[in-house]
Amino acid sequence: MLLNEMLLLGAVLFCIGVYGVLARRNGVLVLMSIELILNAVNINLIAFGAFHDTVVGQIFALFVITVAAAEVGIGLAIVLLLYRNRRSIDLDQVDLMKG
Amino acid sequence: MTASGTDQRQQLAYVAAQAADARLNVEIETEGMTLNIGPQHPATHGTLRLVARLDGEQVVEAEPIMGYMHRGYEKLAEVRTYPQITTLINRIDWLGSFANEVPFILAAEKLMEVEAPPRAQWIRTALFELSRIANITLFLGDMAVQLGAVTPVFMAFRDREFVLNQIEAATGGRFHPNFDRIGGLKDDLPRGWIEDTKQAMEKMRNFCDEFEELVLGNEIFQARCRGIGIVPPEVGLAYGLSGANVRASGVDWDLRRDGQEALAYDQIDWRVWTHPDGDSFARYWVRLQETREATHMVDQLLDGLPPGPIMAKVPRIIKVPGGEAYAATENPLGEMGYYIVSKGDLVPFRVKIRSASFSNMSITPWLLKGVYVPDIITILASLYFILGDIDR
Amino acid sequence: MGLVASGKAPKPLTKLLNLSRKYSIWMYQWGLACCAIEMGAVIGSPRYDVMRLGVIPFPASPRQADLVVISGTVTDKMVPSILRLYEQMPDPKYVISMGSCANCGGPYWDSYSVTKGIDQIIPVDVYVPGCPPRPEALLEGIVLLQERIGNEDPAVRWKGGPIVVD
Amino acid sequence: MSEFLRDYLLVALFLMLAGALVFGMLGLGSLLRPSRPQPQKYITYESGVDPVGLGWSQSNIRYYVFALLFVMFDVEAVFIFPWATRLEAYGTFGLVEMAIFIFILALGLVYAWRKGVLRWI
Amino acid sequence: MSSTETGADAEAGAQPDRRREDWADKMADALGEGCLEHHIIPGSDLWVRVTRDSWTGAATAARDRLGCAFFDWLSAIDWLPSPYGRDMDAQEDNPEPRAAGATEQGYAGGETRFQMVMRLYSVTDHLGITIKADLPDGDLSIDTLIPIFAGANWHEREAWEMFGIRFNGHPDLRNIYLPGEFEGNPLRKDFPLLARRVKPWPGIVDVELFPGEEDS
Amino acid sequence: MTGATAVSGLLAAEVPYWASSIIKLGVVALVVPTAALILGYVFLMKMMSFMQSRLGPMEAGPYGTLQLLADGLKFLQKEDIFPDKADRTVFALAPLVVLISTFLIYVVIPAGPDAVVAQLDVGVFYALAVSSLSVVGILMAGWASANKYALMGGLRAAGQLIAYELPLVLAVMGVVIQAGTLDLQKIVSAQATGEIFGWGGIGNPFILTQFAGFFIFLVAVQAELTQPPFDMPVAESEIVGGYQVEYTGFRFLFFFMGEFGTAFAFGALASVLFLGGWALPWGDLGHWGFNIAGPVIMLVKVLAVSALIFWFRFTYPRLREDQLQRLAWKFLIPLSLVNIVVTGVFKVVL
Amino acid sequence: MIAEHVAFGIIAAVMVASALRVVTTRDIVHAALYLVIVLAGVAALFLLVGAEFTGITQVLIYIGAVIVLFLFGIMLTRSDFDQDAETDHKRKFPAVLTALLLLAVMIGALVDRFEDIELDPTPQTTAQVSDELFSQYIVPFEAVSVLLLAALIGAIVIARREEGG
Repeated sequence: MLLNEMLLLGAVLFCIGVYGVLARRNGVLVLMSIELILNAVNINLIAFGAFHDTVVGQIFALFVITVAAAEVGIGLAIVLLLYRNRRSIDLDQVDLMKG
Repeated sequence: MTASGTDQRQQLAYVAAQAADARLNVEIETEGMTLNIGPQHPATHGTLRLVARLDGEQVVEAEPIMGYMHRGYEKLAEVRTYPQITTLINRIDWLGSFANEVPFILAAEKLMEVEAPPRAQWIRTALFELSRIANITLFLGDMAVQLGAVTPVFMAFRDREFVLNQIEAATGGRFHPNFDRIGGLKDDLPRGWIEDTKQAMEKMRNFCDEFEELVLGNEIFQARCRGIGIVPPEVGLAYGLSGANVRASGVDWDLRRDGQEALAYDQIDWRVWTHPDGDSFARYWVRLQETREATHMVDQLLDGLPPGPIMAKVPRIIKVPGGEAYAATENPLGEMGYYIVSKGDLVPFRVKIRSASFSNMSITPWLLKGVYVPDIITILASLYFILGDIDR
Repeated sequence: MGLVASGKAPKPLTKLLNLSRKYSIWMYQWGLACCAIEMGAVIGSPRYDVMRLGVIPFPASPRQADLVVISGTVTDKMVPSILRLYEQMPDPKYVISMGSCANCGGPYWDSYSVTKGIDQIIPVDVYVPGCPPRPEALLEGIVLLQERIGNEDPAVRWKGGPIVVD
Repeated sequence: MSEFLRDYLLVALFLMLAGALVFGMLGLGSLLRPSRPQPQKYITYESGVDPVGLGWSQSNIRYYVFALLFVMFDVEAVFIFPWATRLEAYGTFGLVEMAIFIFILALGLVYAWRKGVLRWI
Repeated sequence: MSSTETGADAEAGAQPDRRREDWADKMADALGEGCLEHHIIPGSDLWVRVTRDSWTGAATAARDRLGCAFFDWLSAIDWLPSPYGRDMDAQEDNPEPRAAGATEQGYAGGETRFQMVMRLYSVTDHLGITIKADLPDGDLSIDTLIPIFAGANWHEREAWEMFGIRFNGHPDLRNIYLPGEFEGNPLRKDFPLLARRVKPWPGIVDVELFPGEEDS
Repeated sequence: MTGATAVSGLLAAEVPYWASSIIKLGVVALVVPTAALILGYVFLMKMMSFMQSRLGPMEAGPYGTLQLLADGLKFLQKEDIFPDKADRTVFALAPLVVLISTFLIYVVIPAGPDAVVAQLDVGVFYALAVSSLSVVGILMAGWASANKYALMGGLRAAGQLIAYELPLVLAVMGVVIQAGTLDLQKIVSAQATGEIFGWGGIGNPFILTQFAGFFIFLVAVQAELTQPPFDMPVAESEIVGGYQVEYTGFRFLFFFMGEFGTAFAFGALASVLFLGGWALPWGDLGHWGFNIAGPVIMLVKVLAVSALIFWFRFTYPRLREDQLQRLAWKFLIPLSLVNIVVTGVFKVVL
Repeated sequence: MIAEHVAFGIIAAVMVASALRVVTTRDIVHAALYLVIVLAGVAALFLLVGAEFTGITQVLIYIGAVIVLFLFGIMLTRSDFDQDAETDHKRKFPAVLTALLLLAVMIGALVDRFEDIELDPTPQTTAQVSDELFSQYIVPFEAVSVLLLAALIGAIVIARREEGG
């Protein structure tokens, strides 16, 4: 397939992810949207890796996957903590700054 | 009451009304989860229902709901003659049927002031112990199957047949002998029975050895049972726990040894097993030892069987003189007693049945507080109840 | 949809279907009282071994069961649950009523809390008499049930229609 | 199409095969099976009584902690796999690198252990 | 009503009987006015009747002074003669009370229709005691024993269901066996068994011969 | 032309891709249910019965061999019930996900030099990855049933599957280090041609050098299959079958097929990784005959491994949730990490 | 090459559709399951361009582990089977606008940049990945272990406080 196709698909997924982050107020769903964004990035990495015929793309993708896993782990832990404390995972209601 | 003759619609209306009651009596609405275990659930030996409020997998509160097997024995006993009652009370603890008859007959004998001849007492005791073996064997297998090991229960069923054969050979009833009579027994033992029974006892001893190794010796079984469901002796007694359940808590009390009923226990050599731990493992252990002990007792009883009649002189139509009497024996499940109030009629005026499982189970709300769901099963299984014995 | 339900299934097919149901009866254990132990013996004791006949006593949930053996005393308090769990079994389903209590109330015929016969609530295919019936009696009941399954018309059974005894 | 992609096309075909099996069998079954609605047939099974209080308790955080541990170690395993295939080529250098890697992650396990997270409270 | 015993048993049983008397004295001592009457059948049992107000006191005393740590059971007795003529030799089916007021109580006496019975046991002395208390006809209620013996909970629920006796202070007095809307208290003597009212019991029609007994 | 050469010619001939694909699809479509049937019959029905001194099914077919076929046909006739509260789509798709996971494992399992669906460079890695898919299916089933037992079972199952996925993955690592490849075919040949400290009499079945790995693998497989002593998620005496509780008819059977199909697949994986797979240490690995003999050899080995798995199943009581987590995290995983390092050291030093 | 293009088309279409469902569906569990489809699609794309190892890793880590984490998270934060929290934001419209603008910019930047460059689907083997990782990227590799450790400890600390409180 064309490099362009891949990159465009990545862009579309990225934008969908951005929409999700902005529009959703459920913490878990926001994290899912972030996963979409990271996967869009991965697609680009792999596409460029294949384009340049190097495995560096894969290596970076692996690192991104690792980071994503860590991010989800911590993120969900925070969401769970919010839930325990507030009985809600609605991010709009969480104004930690306001106290 | 579903009297015969009501039409279909009435039936359905009736069922609908009953369904309303099947709902939880106590409305609990917290954020915890309420879980119904039973009335139809593999862990409840039939029809106990356990309503457990859970926090995660931890039990906040558990309450048994009974009565799914309530048949109204005490009321029915008031409209049946004494010999008819023994037919009925066989079915209270259906695993050790013969053992149910004995305390009732003993109570009635107390009131009538008759005593069975020695031979009858010895045979009674032997059959009593046989029903104990038949009963507890199944517990030994069942507890294993509740903990997930499928094979032992099959072995229990297999070897239990040897005992049932002997009970059947002597009494004619595989399950519900109805063999005990006021003043003695229905029949003498058949020829060759003693030798066969001794062979069966040999097999049961093998069975006990096998289980000691296969189940008690299993690391996973120990891990699942040790320290689970600990009953302190004083709490157990306050809740009315009896039998192996308190002996596993270190209470050295056995009605066979300590009771004053007319049975042959004081004339043979045996010991009472206790265990200091009071946990599920101890209960299993004590029961296993008692089963083995019972096989030795049966051997001794059969060796020392005195000759003589098996029936004392009693009138053909039994009218029990007025009075009150309570007789209790150490049944497989614990203390079982009958409090008979007689007014000199063919039927008892009032029969209070003290069944072991009812009291044994009354500790469950206390015991289950704070345990984890898998341990519910262990504790229920190790307390060993029989629904008929709870609900009567 | 529902070739068999419409009754248009060819004869050899219904024969085959009957055979499969006949030899694969997953039995939902409903032990209520004394009879439950004899049912347990039928399942568990090598002397009786109901699995020989193709009766598999595995399912713990009614959703996977074909046969329910109501074994023992049915009380008025229990009846709603029995009705519900019976209905929760998927069709085609069969019922064996085991023991006098389930058949008609048995020794508790005059009790205030015992239902006199489970057939007032759910349709029963085979009655096994006895108090409790010996394991052999239950085995015979199962063989009778298998005979009936082998000869029945699925179209009728699919509708859950009344059971015709001939 | 390259040999490589052909192999994975087979994987995709197998995926569809499983789907075909499921839908085929269920389709076949729909010809045979009855459908007989009964009033209580579709009620959730709960040992024969009405299901009460559908609430599921949220305090089962330990499931989550274990899942988290799993994710971390799964990621670790992913890095070990390529290393394992090429260890012979890397020799002692690779061994030391991986030993450090495993050691650092094992620290996490030890930490969790010491903190009592593995106790399933 | 006294039990006659054969020689050997009498000697063996004498020791427990002395203890029973001792127990009866202790109970009388602990409860004072509250202890009404006691009755001992040698070699069999000890009955003590207390007033309704001393019911919990009696349980405490038995537990603390007599060492009866084992709660055996608790129930009630309805002393009303059965109004339905259910004696097995009676053929009539008579819904009227046969002899109103002719209630005769058992051991240790009694005055009213309903009587509470409780049995406690000492696992060290291997002796039991049966404690009774009368309930006035108008007010079927008595204090709960749960604070003293936790195991009384279910027994009291059973008594509530079967006799309609209210236990003051019981946290959870619900039916234990019967469905919630069940009407009546089955163990009261005036509760009819409907199945029997449809077809009366035929009475004794067959007598079984005991072994060795000749048919005369 | 003799028969043998005809067969060899047939096998050696370049079969068109589409034709070989169809053959492979057909074979596996038959193998998975058949594998489930064989394991179900031999072990679940007969071995269990014999261990309990019973006979097991005897009526359907000779010695009850057709019992499971009868079961299958019967389940086809069972009503398909969706509980009112269930999430219909997810409820319907959950068995599919589990079955997909089972099917995909079979893709890489070799049964002969050419008797393999796809020889992937990342073979083992792939097999482990797709086997972890079933967790999602189980969680779907548990959640969609809207039943407390099911949800509890689903969560427990997922918790257990992931806990034992790790030992499974890590146990394989030792083999990978020794063979130096992820490709299952190469692992087979590495065992057939390998040497144990210079002695190549029986090749080097990794069970000998990787005994700890084999042990961990088997225990983990047992847990992955949610079999006793690790059957807490489906504990009948407790949560009535767990996530399967609301499933009827064929949908339930899919779970059953998934379980036994996966058992067979894991048995096959174990025999490939540790017992030398389809090969025999003496013999030309490239010989076409292995395409015929290989499956038979595999079957024997798989049955042997399964016998071990099922033997445990019928003997042990089940572990409690905390106990099995403890076993995984405090024993198996540290042990397998140590195993990796030790194997690595040996590999580098020797 | 045609087949690959067709495959790409199908996969891309399914992925975009599923991704849209992820961010629009009201049922969180459904969202997670749609996410599974997107992730599987990504894995398929990786395989399609020959990134075998990363593709399988995607399946193992994302579908086998991260999704499980998500599902646990969802099930532990939902109190009821049939009650769904309001998931959509009031400011839906600005979000759409932002996303569309972003998309427009990206498409504008990309659309004619790499015209007709065909990607080479020659598989890159695990060994190649490994060699690169253990030579060029050894420091990041070790850093990963520290990152994972940090994440682990962080999550445990959070969870611990949970247990205490």
